[in-house]
Amino acid sequence: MIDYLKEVISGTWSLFVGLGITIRYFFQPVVTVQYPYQTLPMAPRFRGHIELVKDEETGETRCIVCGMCQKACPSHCITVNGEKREGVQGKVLTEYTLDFTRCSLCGLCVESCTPKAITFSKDYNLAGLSKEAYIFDLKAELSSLPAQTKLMPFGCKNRLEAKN
Amino acid sequence: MNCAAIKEKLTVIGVEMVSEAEYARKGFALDVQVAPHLLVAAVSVLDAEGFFIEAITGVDWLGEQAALRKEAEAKVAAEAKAQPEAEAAAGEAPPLVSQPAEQGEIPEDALEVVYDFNHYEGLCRVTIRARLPRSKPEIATISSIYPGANWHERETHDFFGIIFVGHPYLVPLLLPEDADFHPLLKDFRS
Amino acid sequence: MTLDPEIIRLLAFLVGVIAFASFNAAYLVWLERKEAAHIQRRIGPKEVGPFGLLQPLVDGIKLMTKQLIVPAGVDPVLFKIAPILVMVPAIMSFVTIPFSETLVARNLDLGLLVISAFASVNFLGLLLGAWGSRNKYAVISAGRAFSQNVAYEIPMLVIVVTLVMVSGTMNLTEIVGLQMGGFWHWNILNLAASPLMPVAFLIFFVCMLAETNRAPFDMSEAESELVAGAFTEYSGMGFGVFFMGEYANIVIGACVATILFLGGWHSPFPDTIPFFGASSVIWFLLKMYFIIFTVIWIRWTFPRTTFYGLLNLSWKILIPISFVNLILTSAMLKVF
Amino acid sequence: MSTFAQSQANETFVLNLGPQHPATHGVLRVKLTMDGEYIVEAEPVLGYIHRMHEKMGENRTWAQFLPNTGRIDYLHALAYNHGYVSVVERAASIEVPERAEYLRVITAELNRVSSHLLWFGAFILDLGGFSPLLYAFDDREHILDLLESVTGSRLTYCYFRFGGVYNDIDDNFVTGTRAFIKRLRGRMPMYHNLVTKNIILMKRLQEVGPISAEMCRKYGATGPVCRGSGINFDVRKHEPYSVYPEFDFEVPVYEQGDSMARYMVRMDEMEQSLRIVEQALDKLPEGPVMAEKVPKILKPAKGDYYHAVETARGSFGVRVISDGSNTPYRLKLRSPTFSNLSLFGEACRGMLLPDVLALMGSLDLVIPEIDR
Repeated sequence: MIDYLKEVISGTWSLFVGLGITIRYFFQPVVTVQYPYQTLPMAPRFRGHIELVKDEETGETRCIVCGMCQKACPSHCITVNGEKREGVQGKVLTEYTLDFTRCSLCGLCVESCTPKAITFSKDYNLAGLSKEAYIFDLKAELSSLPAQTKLMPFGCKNRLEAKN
Repeated sequence: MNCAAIKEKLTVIGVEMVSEAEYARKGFALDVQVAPHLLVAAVSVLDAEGFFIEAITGVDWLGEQAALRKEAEAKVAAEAKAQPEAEAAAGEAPPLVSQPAEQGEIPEDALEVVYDFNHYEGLCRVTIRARLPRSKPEIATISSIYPGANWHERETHDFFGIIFVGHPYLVPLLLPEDADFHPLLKDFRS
Repeated sequence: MTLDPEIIRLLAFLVGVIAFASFNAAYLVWLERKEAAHIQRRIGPKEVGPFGLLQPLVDGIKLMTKQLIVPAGVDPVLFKIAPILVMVPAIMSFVTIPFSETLVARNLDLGLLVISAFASVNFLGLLLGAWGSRNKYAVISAGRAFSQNVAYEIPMLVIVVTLVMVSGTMNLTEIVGLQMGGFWHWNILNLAASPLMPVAFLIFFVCMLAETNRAPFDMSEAESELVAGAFTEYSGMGFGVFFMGEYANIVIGACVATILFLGGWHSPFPDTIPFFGASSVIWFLLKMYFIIFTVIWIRWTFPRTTFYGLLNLSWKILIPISFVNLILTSAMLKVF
Repeated sequence: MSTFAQSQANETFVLNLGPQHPATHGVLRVKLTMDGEYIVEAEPVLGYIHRMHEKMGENRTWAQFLPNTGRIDYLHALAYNHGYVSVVERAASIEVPERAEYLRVITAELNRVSSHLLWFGAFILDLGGFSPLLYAFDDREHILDLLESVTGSRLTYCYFRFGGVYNDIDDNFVTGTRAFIKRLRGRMPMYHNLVTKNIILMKRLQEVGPISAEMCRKYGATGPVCRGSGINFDVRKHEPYSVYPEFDFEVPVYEQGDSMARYMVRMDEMEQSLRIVEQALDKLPEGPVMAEKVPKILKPAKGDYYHAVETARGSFGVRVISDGSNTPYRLKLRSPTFSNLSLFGEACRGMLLPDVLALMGSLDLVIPEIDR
C-alpha cells in the first residue's frame, strides 16, 4: 500500500515538474523566424537549382557544349546543344534548358563539368503556377546574373585549399 | 558460435556446395549453394543455431547459359587453333579437346533465390542460394520456420514471380493487388 | 400584457449571457492558440488585427460560410440536433452563475443542482452526434465519452455534496457570501471544515477537465487516433457549434470552481484595504481566466492518458479520496 | 425497422488505420479487425509509396544511383549513402582516405541524432503531447543548418562519393558542432523531466506492446527494436565498418521489451552519438577527402557483395551483384523497418487502439523505406 501511495505522490510531483518546464518556456523569447518579414541567409554551399556561371573576363558563359552534364544527370533534366560557328574555336552554346521538376540536386552535373561552367544558385522560394514554369532556360537567365568572380570551392582536396 | 561449426552441420545434411567466402572482401562469411528440395532442412539447421533472417531476394540470370555456352565454344575454338603449334612445339600434347556440353537438354537459365541469415552474437552472415528453372520457379516456403520470411517471400514473388509452395497468403505485397507483371525479371518491358 | 421590470431585466441578462458565452467561446480559441504558441516558443496568430485579435472573428466567418455537408446515410434528425444539444445546456447553466453581488440572471435556490444537471446533458449531444453520423471513428469516441463521463461524474458530485454540506445551501450567491473577507476564508483553505479541502479542489479540477473532454483526458476527440472523434463528419457551422459548446463548458467549469472554492467575486485581500479590498466582477473574471489559463496550459504539456488508465484513475483514486473527504467533513461538522 | 440481429459470437468490424491517417506518418494502411476497442487481427498493407528503387538501380550507372539512396529513408539519408557507397567501394576495392571516413562518421552520427529527435517529437505527438515536438524540432534545426553548411542539402543528402566525400568541412562547422553538442546535452535533462519521468507517459508506455527476444529473432528485427528486447546487436559493434572501432561508445540495451524500453534505447543512443561525434572531432586527421585515382566510369569486379550499416532504425544492408559493366546487374536493399514492421501483426493482437499507436510509434516507422 505504501509504494502505491508513493507512486501517486511521485506521479503528481512529476506532473507539476512538467508544468514548471512549459511555463518557463512560455516566458522565454520566441525562436521562430517570421518568414515573409525576416529571411534566413542561405549557407554558401546551399544547393539551389543549377545556373550558368558568367565568366568575368568575357562576360559570356564558359560552357564548351561538351554535354558531360547531360550524360551525368540520373534523371535527364539537362538539355544542351550548340553549333559550330566559323571563326570561333569550339562550339557556341545556343540552348541550355534545365527541367527542374525532375532534378534531385545530387550535384553530379556540377561535379562532372570540367570548365566549371555551372554552379548551384542560392534561391529557394520557387513558386510557379504550372509545371512549365519550372523549365528554366539558363542561357536566357545568364544575362541577368552578376559576374561571379570567386567560384564556390567544391571538391577541393583539403581545408587549406578551401581557405583562399 | 563460429562459421566452421555451421559449415559442418550444413555439409552433414548433404548440401551441394559450402564455401567459406572471405568476409572482408565479400561481406558474408558462408556462401551455401543448396538444391531446392534441401532448402527447408538447411534453414531449420540455421534456425536451431539461433540465426535470424535478414532478407530474401531473387536474381534473374537470363542469358547466363547462352553466355557460358558461347564462352565454352570460344575456348574450344581457341584451343583447336592453338593445338597444332602446341603439338609441334611440345611433341605430345595432352588431349585438350573438352567435349562440348552434351547436346541433349540445353541447361535452362536459372532464377536464383538468395536467403540472407545473420546471427545476433557471432559475426557470421550465411547466404543460402537456390537455383530454380525459369520456366517453373517453385520452392518450398520457410515462413513456417521464420514467420518474418512471410513478407520477404511475398515481395520476391511480386518482383520475380517465384511461387513459394505452402505460403499462407501469397498475395502481392508491394505491387497493386491485381498486378500480374513481375518488374525485376530481365525480360520485363513496362 | 404589461412588461414588468423583472422580465425586461431577465431578457437583458439573457442577451448578456449569450453574448458573454459566444464572445468567450471565440476568444478562448484565440487565447488557446496564443498560449500554445508561446509555450512552444512561436508566435501564434498575428496577421489579422493587432496581435491577431481579429483572428476568431475571421475564423467564425469562415466557419459560417462553409457548406454544411450532411453526408449520405446519416440519420438527419440526430445529426442536426446534436450540435444544439451540446451548446444549449452550456448557455442555460450561465443563467444561475452569479458574476457579482447583483450581476446574476436568476438567483435560484438550487443553482448548484441546475448546473450539475446540465453538465451531464452536454455529453448526450456528443453521443447523438457520433451515433447519427454513422462513422466508425465517431462511434468509438462516443463509447469512450460515455464511460469517461460516467466515471468522472461521481467524484465531482461527491465533492459538490461535501461543499453543500459545508456551506449549508445550494444557492450560489450564499455560498460565495460565506467566503467573505480575505483569501483564508475561501473554501479552498477552509481547513476547519476538512483538512482535505485543497485535495478536494484538485479532484474537482481534474473532474472538470474530464467532464469537458479536455487533455490529458481528451479520449473522445483524440486527434492522433480517432481523427476528430465524435464530430468527424461535421463541417462548417455544425463543427463551429460543437466547438463553441466545448469552450462554453470549460467556462462553466471554471466559473463553478471559482464560486465553490476560490470565493467568487471576493478579493483575496480583506475589505479594510480601500481599493483592492472591494469585491467586484473583476476579481471573479480574473480568477476564472486564471483557471482557464491553467486548463490550456495543462493541455499543451501532458500526453493523453490511456483509456483504462483514465477509468482506473477515477474509480481507484478520485472516488475513494472524495468519499474519505465526505466522511471527514461530516465528522468535523458533527464534532465542532 | 430490422429486428435487432442476434449478435453473433464475435461481432467484429474492420477499421482502416490509414493510408491517410495522422498517426502513420506516411502512407501505411493497417487493416484492423476490431471487436469493440480490442484488436482481433491487424494486417499492415504496404505499397502505397513503392517506387521500385531496385529497378532504378539496374538502369542507372553506379554513380547515378547515389541520389536515390538519400530518398530511401530521408530521415537518416547519410547512413543510406554510407551503405551504398561502402558496398561499391568493397566491390571496386577503392581505398578511402582516413579523413573522409572521419567526415562520414561525423555527418552520419549527426544525422542519426536528428532522426532520433524527429522520431521523439512525432512519437510524443502520437501519444497526445504537442509541445515536445516543437522543442525537438528546435534542436533538430541546428543539426540541419550544420549539415547544410557542409553538404548543401538539409534532408536528402547526396554528400558521399565513391572513395571519399563531396567536399571538406570548414572551421565554423567544427565550432558549430561543438556548440551544438553542449547545447543538446543541456537540453536532455529537460526532455527527461518533461516526458520520460511524466507519470502519464510512463503509464502509457510501460508494458505496452511487449516484443520478446525470440519474436525479434523470428522476424529479423534489428536496431532499437531488438535492443529494446535485450538483444545486444549493433552493426557498428557487431560488424565494425569505416572508422567506428576507433571510438569508444556503449550500445544501450534494455531488457523489458516494451515501448518504454525502445523509447529509452533511442534516448540513450542520442547521447552515444554525441560522444562519437565529439571523439571524431578531436581525432580528425588532416589529409585528402577524396581517394586519388577513382575511375570516372566505375566498373567494379564481377561478383556478389554485401555491406551492412547501422541506421537509426536498424541494420540496412545493400547486396550488389555486378557483372563488370558500369550498371549494377542486381541491387538488393535490405530495409530494417520492413522486418521491424513484419512483427506488428503478431505483436498487437488483443491490444487496445491507443496502445497500438504507442507500439507503432515505438517501432519508428519510415514508410518510404519499407516500400522502397
